[in-house]
Amino acid sequence: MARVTLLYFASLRDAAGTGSETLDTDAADCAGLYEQVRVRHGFALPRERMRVAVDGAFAGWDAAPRDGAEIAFIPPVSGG
Amino acid sequence: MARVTLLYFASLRDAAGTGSETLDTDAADCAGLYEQVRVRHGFALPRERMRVAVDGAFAGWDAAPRDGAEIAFIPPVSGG
Amino acid sequence: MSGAPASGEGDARLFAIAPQPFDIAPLRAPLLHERAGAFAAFEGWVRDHNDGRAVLGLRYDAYVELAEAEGRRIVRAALDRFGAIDACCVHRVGELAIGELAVWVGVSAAHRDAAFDACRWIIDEVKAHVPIWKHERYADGDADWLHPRPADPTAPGR
Amino acid sequence: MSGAPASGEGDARLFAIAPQPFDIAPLRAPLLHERAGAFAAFEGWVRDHNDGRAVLGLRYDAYVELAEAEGRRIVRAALDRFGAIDACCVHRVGELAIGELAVWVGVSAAHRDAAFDACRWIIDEVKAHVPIWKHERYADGDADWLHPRPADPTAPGR
Repeated sequence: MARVTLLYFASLRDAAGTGSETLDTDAADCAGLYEQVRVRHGFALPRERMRVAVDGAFAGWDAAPRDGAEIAFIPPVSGG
Repeated sequence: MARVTLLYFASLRDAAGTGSETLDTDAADCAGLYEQVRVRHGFALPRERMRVAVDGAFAGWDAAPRDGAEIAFIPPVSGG
Repeated sequence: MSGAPASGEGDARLFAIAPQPFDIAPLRAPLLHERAGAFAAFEGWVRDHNDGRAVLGLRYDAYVELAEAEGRRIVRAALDRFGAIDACCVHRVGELAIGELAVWVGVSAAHRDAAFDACRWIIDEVKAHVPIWKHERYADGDADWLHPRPADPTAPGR
Repeated sequence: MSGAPASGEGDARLFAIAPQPFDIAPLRAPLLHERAGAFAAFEGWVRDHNDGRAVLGLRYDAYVELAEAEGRRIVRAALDRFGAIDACCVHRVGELAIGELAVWVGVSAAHRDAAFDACRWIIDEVKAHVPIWKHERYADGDADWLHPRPADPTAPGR
């Protein structure tokens, strides 16, 4: 188990009702972790349209959630 | 004969020593008129690199110098 | 009144997220180097419509830490790629009204090719990669986050 | 302090020759229409070098009447050609020091493609066709009018 802090933005923040949460996860990688929270919060966006960032830098979906990590799921961006 | 006012800019103004002059010409067209003043003032630019404007609008070299016309010989431009 | 990045902080001045309206003049002035002959700028403003719908206003959300890191990477890459002299980009977040400035990009270069190309590349890259999200409120009462698909021809801001 | 064209004079506000330094802000402000989402601008500044020679300063001469007619034709054509919303171009004449603003172009459009493309097209056309001439004074004591050949790869301002 790893205790991680998750950051939510835009439609994910609305769906989760919060901009961040701390949880214990047994997911082997960030892909599995996203599936867990996607089901729990009812996120509409499939993982294929998302990116993931760990501790403020883009990361691969195969990265393992480390204890104390800050993990952000990045929906398709729309700045500009 | 037509009495025309000629306008000189940039290197032509320097070579002619004036920005404008009025003269009587028997040139059949603006091309012939440019040759006359080019020889007289020693303009370095051949007609092929110039454009001509009559009364504030670009014109063809075959335009005849009308009495009272304002004719400008336009060297290659370098604004911007 | 200014969310502008201060000069002389290295890469920090290349890109910033501004939570409040910002002035363009202090962003443009440091880009006027004596060897620069050309300057190109882009401004994105909040339009009164998007994709055929009347827009009342919008809100931008950002992952500020990552957005600033990504933005600085993009601006630095543009300077290298196009041989531009200097550049700066600032993007607003928070609530914006119609006509408000959402994003500003300025690029100075010796010649205009590099200035235009780098400016265009920066705004394209920022729109494609920097973690900022737009939430639009429409005149019909609807409101939504925009999460465009990469190849969507109706994607906002094209 | 301003050679800016006033708004509401039809084509006259599209292009102007400015015999004195001019402010950009009053040129940019009228272009901020509510349906415009994008704004692109170009500025040409006096560089401290050209084609490898150190430049001390320069002077622009213009055939003002024809330059303004040609400039307005170009800006109007750009609006039509690229579907831009509004645009303005002002070009300085007279003596300019290093770092002074020589030319400004601003274009507003619904989307950034039209804004960038029209802005680039306007400055290219102005440089190619508007009867304005640059006289450069060099650090080596020489000075000359620039009368570039059309296909000259060392032509100024590329």
